[in-house]
This record gives sequence, C-alpha cells and structure tokens, in this order.
Amino acid sequence: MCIAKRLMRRSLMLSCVLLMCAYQAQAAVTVRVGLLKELTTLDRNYATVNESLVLSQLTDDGLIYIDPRTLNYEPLLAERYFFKSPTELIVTIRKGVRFHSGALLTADDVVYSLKWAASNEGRTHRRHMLQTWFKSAHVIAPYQVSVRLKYDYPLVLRDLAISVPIRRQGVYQQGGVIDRGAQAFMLDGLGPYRITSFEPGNRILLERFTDYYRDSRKYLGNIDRFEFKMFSNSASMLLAVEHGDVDWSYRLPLDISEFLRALQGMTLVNGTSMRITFLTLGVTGNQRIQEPVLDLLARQAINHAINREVLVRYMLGTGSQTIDAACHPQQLGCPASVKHYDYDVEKARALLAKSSWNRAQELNVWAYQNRHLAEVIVADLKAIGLNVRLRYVSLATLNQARIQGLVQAYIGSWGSGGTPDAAAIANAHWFMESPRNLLNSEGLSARVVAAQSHSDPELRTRQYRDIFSDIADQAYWVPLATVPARYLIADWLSFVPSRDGIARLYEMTDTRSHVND
Amino acid sequence: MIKRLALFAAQRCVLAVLVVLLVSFMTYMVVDVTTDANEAIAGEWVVISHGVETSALSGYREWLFHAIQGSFGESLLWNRSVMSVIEQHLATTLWLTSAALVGALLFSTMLVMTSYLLSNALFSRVLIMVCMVFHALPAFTLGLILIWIFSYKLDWLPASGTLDWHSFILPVLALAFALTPRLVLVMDVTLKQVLSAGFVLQLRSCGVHGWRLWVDHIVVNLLPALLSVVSIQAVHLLTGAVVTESVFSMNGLGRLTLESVVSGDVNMIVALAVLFAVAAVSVDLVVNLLIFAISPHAETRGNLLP
Amino acid sequence: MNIMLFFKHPIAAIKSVSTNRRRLLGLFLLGLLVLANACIDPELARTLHLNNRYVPPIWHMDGQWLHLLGTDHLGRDVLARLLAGAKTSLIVGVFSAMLATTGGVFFGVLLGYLGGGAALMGRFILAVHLAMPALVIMLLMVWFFGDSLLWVVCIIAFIHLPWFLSISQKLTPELIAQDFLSAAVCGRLSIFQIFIREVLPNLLPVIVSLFALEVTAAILTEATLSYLGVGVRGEAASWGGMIADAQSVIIFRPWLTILPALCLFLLSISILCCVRPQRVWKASAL
Amino acid sequence: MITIKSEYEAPLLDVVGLSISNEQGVVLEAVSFSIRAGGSHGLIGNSGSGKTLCCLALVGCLPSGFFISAGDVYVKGQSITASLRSSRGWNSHPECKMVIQNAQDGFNPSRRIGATLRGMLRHLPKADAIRRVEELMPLVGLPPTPAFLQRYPRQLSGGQLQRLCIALAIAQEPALLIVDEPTSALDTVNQLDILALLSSLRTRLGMGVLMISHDSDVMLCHADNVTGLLAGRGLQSTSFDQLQHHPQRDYLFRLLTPARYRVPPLPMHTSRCLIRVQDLLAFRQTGRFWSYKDQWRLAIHELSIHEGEIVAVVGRSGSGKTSLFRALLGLLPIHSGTYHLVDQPADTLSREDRARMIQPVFQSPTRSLNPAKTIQQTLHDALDDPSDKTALLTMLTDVGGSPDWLPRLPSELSGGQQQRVCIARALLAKPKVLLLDEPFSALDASAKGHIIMLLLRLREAYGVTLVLTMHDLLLARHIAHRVVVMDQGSIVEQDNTSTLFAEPKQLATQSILAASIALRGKTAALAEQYSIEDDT
Repeated sequence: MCIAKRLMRRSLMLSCVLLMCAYQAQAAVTVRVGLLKELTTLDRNYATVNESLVLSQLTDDGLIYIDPRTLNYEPLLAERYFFKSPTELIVTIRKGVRFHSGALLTADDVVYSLKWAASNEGRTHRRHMLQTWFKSAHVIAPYQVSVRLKYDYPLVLRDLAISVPIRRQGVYQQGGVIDRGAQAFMLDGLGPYRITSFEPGNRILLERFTDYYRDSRKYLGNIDRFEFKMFSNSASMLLAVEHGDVDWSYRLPLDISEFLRALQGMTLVNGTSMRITFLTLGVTGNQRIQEPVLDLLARQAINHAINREVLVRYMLGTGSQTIDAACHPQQLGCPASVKHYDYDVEKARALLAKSSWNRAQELNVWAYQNRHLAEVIVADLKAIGLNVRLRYVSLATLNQARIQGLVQAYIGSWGSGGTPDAAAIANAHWFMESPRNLLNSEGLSARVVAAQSHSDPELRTRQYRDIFSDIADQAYWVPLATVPARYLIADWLSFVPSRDGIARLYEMTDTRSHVND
Repeated sequence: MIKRLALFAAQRCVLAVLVVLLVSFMTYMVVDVTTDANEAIAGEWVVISHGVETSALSGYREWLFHAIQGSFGESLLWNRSVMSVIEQHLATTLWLTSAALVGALLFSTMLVMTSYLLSNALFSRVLIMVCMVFHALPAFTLGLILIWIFSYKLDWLPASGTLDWHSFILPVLALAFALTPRLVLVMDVTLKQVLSAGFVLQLRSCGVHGWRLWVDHIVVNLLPALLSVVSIQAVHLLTGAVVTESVFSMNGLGRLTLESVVSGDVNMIVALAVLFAVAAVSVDLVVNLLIFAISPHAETRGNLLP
Repeated sequence: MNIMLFFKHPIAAIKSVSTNRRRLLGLFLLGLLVLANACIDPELARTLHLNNRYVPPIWHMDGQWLHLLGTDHLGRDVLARLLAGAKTSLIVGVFSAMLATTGGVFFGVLLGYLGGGAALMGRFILAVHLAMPALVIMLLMVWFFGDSLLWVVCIIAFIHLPWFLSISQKLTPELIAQDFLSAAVCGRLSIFQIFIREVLPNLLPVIVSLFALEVTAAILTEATLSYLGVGVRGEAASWGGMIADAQSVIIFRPWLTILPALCLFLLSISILCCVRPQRVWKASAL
Repeated sequence: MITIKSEYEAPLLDVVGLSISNEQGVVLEAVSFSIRAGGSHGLIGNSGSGKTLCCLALVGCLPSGFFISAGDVYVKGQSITASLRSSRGWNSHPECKMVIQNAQDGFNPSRRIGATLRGMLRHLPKADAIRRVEELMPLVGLPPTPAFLQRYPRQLSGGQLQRLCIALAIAQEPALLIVDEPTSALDTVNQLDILALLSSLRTRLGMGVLMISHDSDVMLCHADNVTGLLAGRGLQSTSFDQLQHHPQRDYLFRLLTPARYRVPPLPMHTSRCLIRVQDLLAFRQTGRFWSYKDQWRLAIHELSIHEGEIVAVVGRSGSGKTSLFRALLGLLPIHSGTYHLVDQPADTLSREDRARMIQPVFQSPTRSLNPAKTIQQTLHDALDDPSDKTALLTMLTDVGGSPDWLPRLPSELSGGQQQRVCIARALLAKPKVLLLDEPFSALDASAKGHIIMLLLRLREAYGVTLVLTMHDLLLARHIAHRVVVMDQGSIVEQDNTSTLFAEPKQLATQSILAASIALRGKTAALAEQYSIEDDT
C-alpha cells in the first residue's frame, strides 16, 4: 500500500511540476515592438524623442499618473498630494515600493530626483523648463516631501508625471564623480517592467518586474516580455513586419500603413494625439541679409493657398482633422472658433498681388521631417505664384539657421509631450527666450507668460482665447491639421490607444485563448 | 636596409600626423559653422541658454588640447564619453569592412586569373566593359536590390540588424560588389604590363615557367601597384560603409556617423572624422612600408603619402 | 579619334566617329534621352495628383495608359520624373566632371612641372583629400548652404578634383623627360604655347577617358547624396532622391526603386560607350 | 660488321627551310643554316626583317599569333620541330638557350641577381647551386663576391647587365646559345669585351653561338659564316671568304660594308668662333628632397668651335658627352664659367635668338617627335617665320622626305624617316650650329651611310656647323675635321683629326682608338678588298 501511496504522491508531484513549466512555457508572452528611431539611452532624463517616452512608461513611474482615457491627474507613487498654498505642494510617498534593484523607495530618493532633474550640472534635457517653476524640495516627514514653486505654475502635476523620473539617491554621483550616463545602459527604475539587456542600435529586452507594488493605478495587461527592435530605415522594418518579427509598431507613414492593412495577422488602429502640423511664417525677416518681410496680406494669401482637406485625406489619414487655431482642440484653453481661412486660390493670388511681397523674391520654406507633406505644401504655394524653394534639412541645421535668422518660414509639428494644456505650445513658440520664436513680439510673449503664471482655469482659457485669435487674425501661423497616432498591431493583441498620443504598452493583453483560462 | 626603412617610416609618420591634424581642423570648422552644438539635442521645450559665444578657433584649440589627452569630450546624444560609444559600434564596422575588402580581393583575383588563363580576347573585353559599368553603380542600389531578391522574394537571409553572422552576408556582398570593379581594372592592367616586361620573356626562353615563374618573379612585381590601389579602396570602403550600414540598418560606425551628423552631435562627428582619418592614414602607412620592403625602388609608391 | 584632328578637320573626325558601332550606340542612347526630354513637358514631372498615387506601371493589370511607368508616392508621373532626373544627373555629372578635370589637370601639370617641393605638396593635398570624410563634409555643407544645382556641382567637383590632380601630376614628369619637349624648349615657342601645343595633346586622350569615368562617378556621388536625404531633391527630381523616397515601399512597389537604378546603369553604359574602352582601361590604373 | 665512324658528326643545330607566319600570312620563309659545336654563326638583316622572330621560334617563345608553318629544326640530329610547334610560350628544350634583345630589362627588377641566378638551378641542392653560381660569374667576367650577388639589377651598368643575362642563359650548360643584338646599346670598348666573352664561351665550353645583329662590324669579328635576311626571305648562308660567289652579293655587301666618304676640305680662312667655353662647371641636382647631393657632370676647361667646322665629340658611355650636349643647349643649369654663343653670353640670350643660333637633333628619333602631332604641325611649329609656307616643303624634300609624309603621325614613319624629319625640324630654324647626339648608333650600315652623306650635303647647302657626339672613333676620323675626346666629364684631348690619329697622347684616346680599330678594322679591310663605292 505505502508503495502505491508513495507512487501516487510522486506522480502528483511530477504532474504539477509539468503543469507549472507548461504554464510557464505558454505564459511567457513576448511582444516585439518595432521602432523607426534609434534609442541612444534608456534614461528618460536624457532623451526627448517620443519613443523614449513610450519606453519610460514601462520602466519608470512618476509621482503622478495621467489616466490615458480621461487625461486626469491621479496619484501613482504619491499616496496623497495637496496644495498647502498655491506655491507649495505636499506629497506623501507610498510605502513598500521597490526599485528594480530591490532597494526600497524613500523620500530622499524623490528629493534627489527632483533636484537632479532641475540642476544645471545634471544637464538633463528638461532642466530649463523645470527651472522656470521649481524652487526647492525637502523632506518634512519620513514619507512626506514638500515641493516649493516659484509661482502658481498650472502644469506642475503634468511635469511631475512625465518629466521627472524617480531615481535612487546619488545614482548619478558614484564616488563623487558625476556620471550622467550611469543609467544609460542599465536602468534601475520603478516601473512595471525591468530592463534585462540593451544592445544600442539593435534591440532592448524588458521583463515583467515581479514585486511591482500591487495597488498601482496602472492597469497591467498580461504581457511577460517586451523586445524593442530598432530599425534605421522603414524598408528593413517593413520586411521584419511582413516576416512576422514585429507585433506592435507605430508612427508609420500613411501610404505604408495602407499596404500593411493587406497583411494577414496585422490590424491598423487609429488613436488621437496632441500633435498638430503647421507652417510658421517669420515676420522678423533675416537680420543679416535684410530680406523683405512677409506682410499681413502675404501671410493671409498663404493661409488661403493651402488646401487642408487634401492634406488630411491623403497625407495624414483617418483620425486627422483640419484646425483653425494654432493648438490641438483637446488642449485646455484652445479656442473652438477663430478666424477661418478657406482654400481659395483666386483670393490668395489677389491678396498676394496687393501685398508688398515682390514676386521675384525667393521664399525659403524649411522642413526637417515628413518630406512628402512638405513637398505638397510647397506645390500649393507655387500654385499661387510664390517663388518658393524647399530647404529639407536636419533638425540641427534648422536650429542653426534659425539662430542666425535665416529662416523665414518652416513647416513643423508639435506634440506638446502629450500635455492636454495650450500652455505647452504657447510657451515653446512665442515665449521671448524660446529658440523657436520667429515672431519676437514682446506683447505676445508677455501675455503668454501671464496666462501660465496662475492656475485658475476659466481665466487662463479667456487669456489663451484672445492669444490664439490674435495669432489667427495676424495670420502669423498657418495651422494645418491634427496628426493622429497610428498603431500597427498583431491580431492576437488587444491595445486601446490613449487620448494624448502616448502609447501605454503595459495595458496590452494577449487575447489568445489558451493563456487566459 | 633596415636603417633606410626606419628613416622612411619616420618620415611617413610625421606626414601622417600632419594630415590627421589638418583633417580634424577642417572638419571642426565645417561642423562648427553648420550645426548648432548646444541646443540641437535638447529638443522640445528648451529655452535658449545664452552661453558666451566662443570663437571657432578657440573652440578647436580647446578640443585639440583634450583630444591629445585622449578624451574626445562627451557625446550630447549618448551622454557618454565619445570613445565608449565608438568602441561599442566598432566591431560591426570592422567585420563588415574587412570581410568586404577580403571578398573583393578574392573575387577580383579570381576574375583576373580566369581571364588570363582562358586567354581569349572576348572574355577579357567583356570583363573590362562590365567592370567599367559597375564602377558607377552605387552601393545602396545594389544593397536594395539584394534585399528585395534575397530577403523578400527568396526569404533566405535577414535584411537588417547584426544579430548573427547571417545578417552580415548581404551587406558584405553589396560592399564587395562596389569595390570589385576598380580592383579588377587595376589588376588587369598591371598583370598585362608585368607579363609584357622583358625579364619574363628572358626567363621563359631559359625554361622557367608556370608556378615557379609566377611565385618567384611575377607576384613580387604585381604587389606594389595592387597594394597602392587597395590602400585607396580601403578609404572608399570606410565611406561606403556609411551607405551600406544605413541601408541594412546595422549599428556600425557608418550609421553612427550619419545619425550624429543628422542630430548635430558635434563631438561625435569630429571624433569619427579623426578616427576615419587615422584609419585611412595608417592603412596607407602600412601599405607604403610593405611596398618599400618588397621593392625599395618601386616608383608606384602608395600615392597617398609622398 | 585624335582630339587635335577634330579641331583641324572636323568633317573627317565626325565621319570617323560615326563609323564606330560602339560609339554610335552610346550617342544614340544619349540622343534618345535628350529627345525624350524635349518632347515631355517638364510640368508633368511636377504636377501632383494625390488622388491616384502608387499607380503601377503599364505591364501590371491595373496600370493606366496615361502614366506608362505609373506614379510615385505623390501621384507624379514616374516616366516624366525619370527624364527630369536624367537631365539633373547629366547636368551635375558633366559639369562637376568638367570642373574637376580642368582644375585637377591645370594644378597637376603645374605641380608636376615644378617638380621637387611642389610634387610633394600635390601628394600631400591628395593625402588630406583621401583621409577627409568626404561624405560628412558634403552633407553638412549642402544642408547649410542650400542644395541648389550649382552648389552641389561645386561640392562634387571639390571632392573629385584631387584624383585628377594626382594623375596629371604623375604623367607630367614622364612627358617632360621625353626628348620632344626638350626640343620644343630649344625652339621658339613660349612656355604657354609649348603647354598647349606639346603637353596637352598627349594628356588629352588620358584626360578624356578619365572624364567619362569621372562623369559616371559624379552621377553616382550625386545619387548617394540625394539618397542620404541631401542633394538635389524636391521638384528638380534626381534618381537618388527617387530611390530614397521609394525605399520605404520597396516590398510593395519594387519598380519605384528598380527603375531609377536601371536608368543609372543605362546612363553610365551610354557615357562609357562614347569613349574607347582600351584607353579607359589603361587610364583607370593610374 | 663494318662500323663506319661517321666523319660527318651531326651539326649542333640544323635549320632547314624554316618559315613563320601569322593570321595575315607568311612573315619569314626559307631560312636554313647550321651550327657545329663550338662554331659561331651570324644572322644579319636590316631592322624589321624578322631576325628576332626567327630566334624566338628556335626556343619556342614565339609571340601569340605567330606559328611555325614549315621547315624542320634538328638539334644533334633529333628533330625538335614537333615540340617547338606545341610549346606554350616557354622553352621546353634544355639544349638551346637565348639572351633577349635589350638585356637592360632582362632581369627581374624586384629581385637580387644572386637569387634570380640560383632560381635557374632549382634542380641542384642549395649548396651546389651557390657553388655553381660562384663558378659561373668569373666565366662571364663578373666578381663572384656575395656583396655583388646581393645587388639589384638597377645598381649595375649596361655592360654588366648584358653579361649577367649571358650568365643566366648558360647556367644550365646549354649546347647552343642564341644572342640577340648583344652590342647595340653599348659603346665600342664594352662591345669588344662582349665579343671576347662569346668567343671564350665557344672555345672553353665548346658551346655553339648564334649571333643576331644589324651591325656589320660586330658580325665580321664574331661569325665564321653568316645568313642574310632580305625582307622576310632567308638568303643562302655563306662564309666571308666566299662572299664573292654568293648569288645576292651586292645586297650582302651593302649590308656588311660601310660606304667610303670623302671629307670636304676645311675652309682655309680662320672663320669666326661660334662657341667659346672657358672652365665651365655644370652639375645635375640629384638626391632626395632633403639630402641635396649634387653630382659633378661636367668640368670643361676650354672648348671653341668655329664656323663651318665638323667636330666629333667621342667618349665612352657615361663620359659626359650628353651632359655637354645639354649644357650647350642650355637644358643643363651651368654652375660657373663662361659660355659665349656667337660672341654673346649664352644666359643673356632670349629664346628666339638662341633658337636661331643652335638647334639639337636628339639620339632616338622616335622619342624626339611628339606622338600626338602630325609631321606638318611639328615642322610648322619649328618654322622661323610662320608666314613662309614654301620653306617647309623645300626643306622636307632637301632632307630626302616626301610631301605625303605631312599628314602622317610620327608612329607611321620608319626610324630613318623620323631621323630625317628631326634634322629638317632643326634646320628650319636656320641655326648656325647643329648639335647631333649619337645620330648613327641606332642605324644599320646602309642607313648610316645615307645619313652621313645627307649631313655633309646639308652642311654645304646651309653652311651650318656640325657638332656630332659618337663613340666610334674610326667613323669620326672619316668625317670630322676636329675630334674632342671626353672622359669622366671633362675634355681629355682635342685636336684636328690627322694629328690626333697620328699620335694620340692620352690613355683614354688610345684605348678607344684601339677598340675601334680592333672592331672596325676588319670591315675596312673588306671594303678595300671589294672597293665598292657607295653610289648615293
């Protein structure tokens, strides 16, 4: 008898072990993400490209969480937060949260991360913006931090959510020597996924962080591993997609997406984002060569010359809509009705004739991405008789040209980092200090600063309304359309796109049946 | 003999250093004029920091001071020392270029020898015509066509990445094809010249022939011209790698150069330019020493350095 | 065909040109190109029809007769753009080759004639040119100073000039050592006349054959430049630009990449046919 | 059984009716001759008559496209025609070896001469090979020291290279040695040494020697009997003493005997002194860019040339003749000393005046005509006043050319015709002094005669002073009024012809004279014997 019992027990043990590894084998779901941009560092402090934002959603947790559907601010690492006064924020840190390296999160880590992100020696990429509002931060209780601001800055929660990844104390200053690249290759974050390997220019492997704190606001799907693959040109990525090596990809040009729809096993999902494309018209002219300036009539003529419907239908695709104000409709303070310029070539030609812009003068239109869109716009401008030349260059060269005042007009696009607030676009483009400011008008800059120096929503909306309507009346900008976020997803994956265009990959779930039961 | 060789090598080293200095100076000037260093990388919400406007010349002097001590400054894009980034990407490019060079050499030697052994005029004329035409076919067209045939239609080879050695086959083929025409042309001319030389007829009339004649006499005279063309091709190879790596999206030095030029990462561009210059000059130095050792009187000095 | 003969007896020279079959083929192709360019109006290459994009060429089932070779990503007719691209490539190739040839030969002969220190200087210039990262310099300069046709031609000429410099510098001392130059020096001709009458006719055959190789190399460089996103792009279509645009859809529309590559191939063949291959073969080894 | 000891021992090499042809047709036909062991034979014919093709055929190294179409070749009685026809470009027959035409580039430039020589003795063990090479060197009169064997071919002189090629050929002890134009590029003293070497090979090693040359003097000294080649047809071979009874006698005579020339009388009145040179020092800058070593090329104490004179400058190769030639023309920078050209200091002259006073004719006619220009253009450029068209035609006919040469390129003319065009070009500038650098070295006997007569006639017609450099003293005795002997860059002796030949004072003159007499003496004797006047 006992032999039989022993046999029974041993066979039971064996079966459950088998079940376990079976489960293990099946459960290990890997999602391969295809990126067109080469990520040079894992550290969110030193990367601005959108792809690094997507990666940091997986690996880093901020103090605040932005709900992808409602875009409201909710506590994440912070258990509770409240504004003791307009310029002081008290945050209580959640207990028992572990770093990927196993260390426990403390208030000192939060203070260190805030100080480092805003410090000059850190040279992080968002230090200028943080320095405008961050005064100081210090620990006031074992798990409580007080953050003091220079003035009642309305977007403090957004910055804490996106721009300040939390690092262990002193991680950048090993033994007194400042090493900004400490976290570049092996990241010690707090997010739901841990980095296992990083081959620059090739791929990044991520794995689910087992003891991620339970009561996190982030709704987690059932993906175990992520493999980020980086491609230098779209041809090689498409080959990989067609070959079945990529399950999720985004920011694909429109014409390729239509082809991809024909591929079996892949679906094309459209989502909104905060990005808009526009044509900025410089009024300062080129100080060095004293070229003539586009006057009001010429700018209005250009507004009438561009056929926005065609751009939306063919170049930007479904989910894109034409806009009149120089901001994204979802952003707080973006006025619904501003001066509308309809597409009318005859009116544009008449206006141009009346304006002081002489025909022979060559207008350099600069662009640094989406060459096809730029070519269509230039074609439209040529149609009304403007002598236009397209200068398609790299961003670095465009910046240099802008600083030297050579840029009269450039085609750009702005995603505001997913901020649902008009301040992000206004501050970057019309604030006197900003390198992107082609208008150099003191009045406008003062009104922009005033609009973002307090957090009363009604007043800010009124202020932004007359800023944007003023820009529309003076036709400083030619706002074109919103840019939808376009995702290419394998059929067995379910992914709901967020409203602000930042992809939350951790929400993805594998819908293949055998895994769920 | 050794003393003359040493003198020759010393003279060439001095010139090599001079060349590298001049190249680094020119690159620094061009880069400083055309790309804005500090703001380029910062990207979206940056407010301009009015640092003191340093003149290009003082910038170069300061850069040189650091470079001599071996630190090429910090890359803005990678936030790490330039050298460590280069080391990471070095292996791929070394593998790609050396394999392509060896492949091109073997392939062109084989072609030239078959045209010599077949010794029929039509084959050699067709070979010359084909080489002259392929001399102008750009490497990236070749690369794209290879991708379309081998990795899309036939699905034999991966089209990108450097995960395993399979993905090296197509890029090496593309680069080798870009080099072969020039090598074949030069080898063919040199071979015909050496074979029509007087001493070959003399030796043949005295009964020396076949393998013995080639090994002892003909190869020794072929090498100087061949080596000097290889030194020039090696330089073209480095620039060719930029195009091939961007077509096959391999993370080598070429793609790193392109990325840093696009993103305006000043320190990285200048460091890479200096690295390419040092590589080109050292390849030529080695080639010249070899030529000098083989036949001290050879007029076909490596025409890179005087 | 003796170049000097051409100046002296043009009719005889033309007759000798036309008898050579291979050269006829080359001139025929180039003539075809120029003719086609003349009869297709340049506007066709620039008008955008965003509604019918990526129309496949005629041999596909849903090809359109209006667009023989189909349309590209912005709906522009591919055949018109290939011809416009041919014009651009030829202009860039020929002019930059001419610039590089004249500059290189002039300085090369000067340095070769001066001998000694000047030769050393010439070789040093060549060393710096070969060690310089030509691609990086080209990219940065074209971006910043604008990609007008003239500027691209100058930059490509600048990159290819040292090759000619080194060749003519290697040839000149050999020519000077010949006795007929010493005889000419003892004659009554001035130094400049000697250069024109004695040195140049001997250099010309080599230079002409190198010129053909150089035109194809210049077209190649311009294609590489526009492939990397610089160079002559936009409305003045160039083949490198077309290949770069079509690269992203190579899987679905392979002909958009293969057609320009084929044109590059045919253009270099037609240019090389106009020159005697034996001389090009001998000159290429210099 | 009676065994007849055959008196008649099979000849070393017996060629019967050999003929060579290529695609176009027969290039050389019906050549037959035979050489006994230890004997020597000559093949003579003017340039381009297929001499080289014939000997290449004998060793099986015919250039591609040529093949043996008829005839047989027997070596020691066995026929080797089959192996010659099937040879793939290299000599498979150990018995006969060959030395190619210009021995200067007969050695692998990138290899030491010892190594190349040892390369020929692969079948011997290494020690024996080295010993064999050391034995070989004294045979050809070269030092057998290891230091010499370590040298590269470019570090040797023309004569030494010629000897080395001979050593290379006899390394495997062949029975027959074929030598192609051994003496054409050497001066008289070296030529004599080579001929002595060949005869020593015949006597000491019992080797048969087949010599090919266009130079009749060398042939007379060397060969027992000779075979003529007339425009691709082999004549019947004969020995020198039965030359009388040979069917094509006069053609052979014209090949073998130089014409006799009458020296025009020296103008009595002491004419004007055209060129006066006093203690002239000239050098050629050599050495690398940084090590500036100058080499003395020329140290002339005193030289003066008068109008209407014919001056012969004689000296061994490397004795500075050509440097003097270039110094007088102004091509060689003059360090110090005075040089007056028609009573004016040469360096102050402008190029036009200098052109009207002195004009050169260089040594090799092919190199001194611009290959890319037609004769018409070359002559037109040399015209004194470009307007005068008729002068060009008259000059061309004067030098024996024809107007239909004008549209042709230099490459389409023969050596002699090119020489005439060079002379015409020089004279078109109406110079007072005509400098000729070794005008006769490249020509065969008959062409040499024509050019000499032409020069003398032109001197009469245009009243121009001739200065000729040559290395054959006997010829100088015939045509020159004054002879200048040079050695090691300076003038050793200068005197008018009769006194100099009466009692040559300097050692250098004596050695050159002795060599010339030894070499040329036989031909002169033959000429007297048959007293053939040259009719031009």
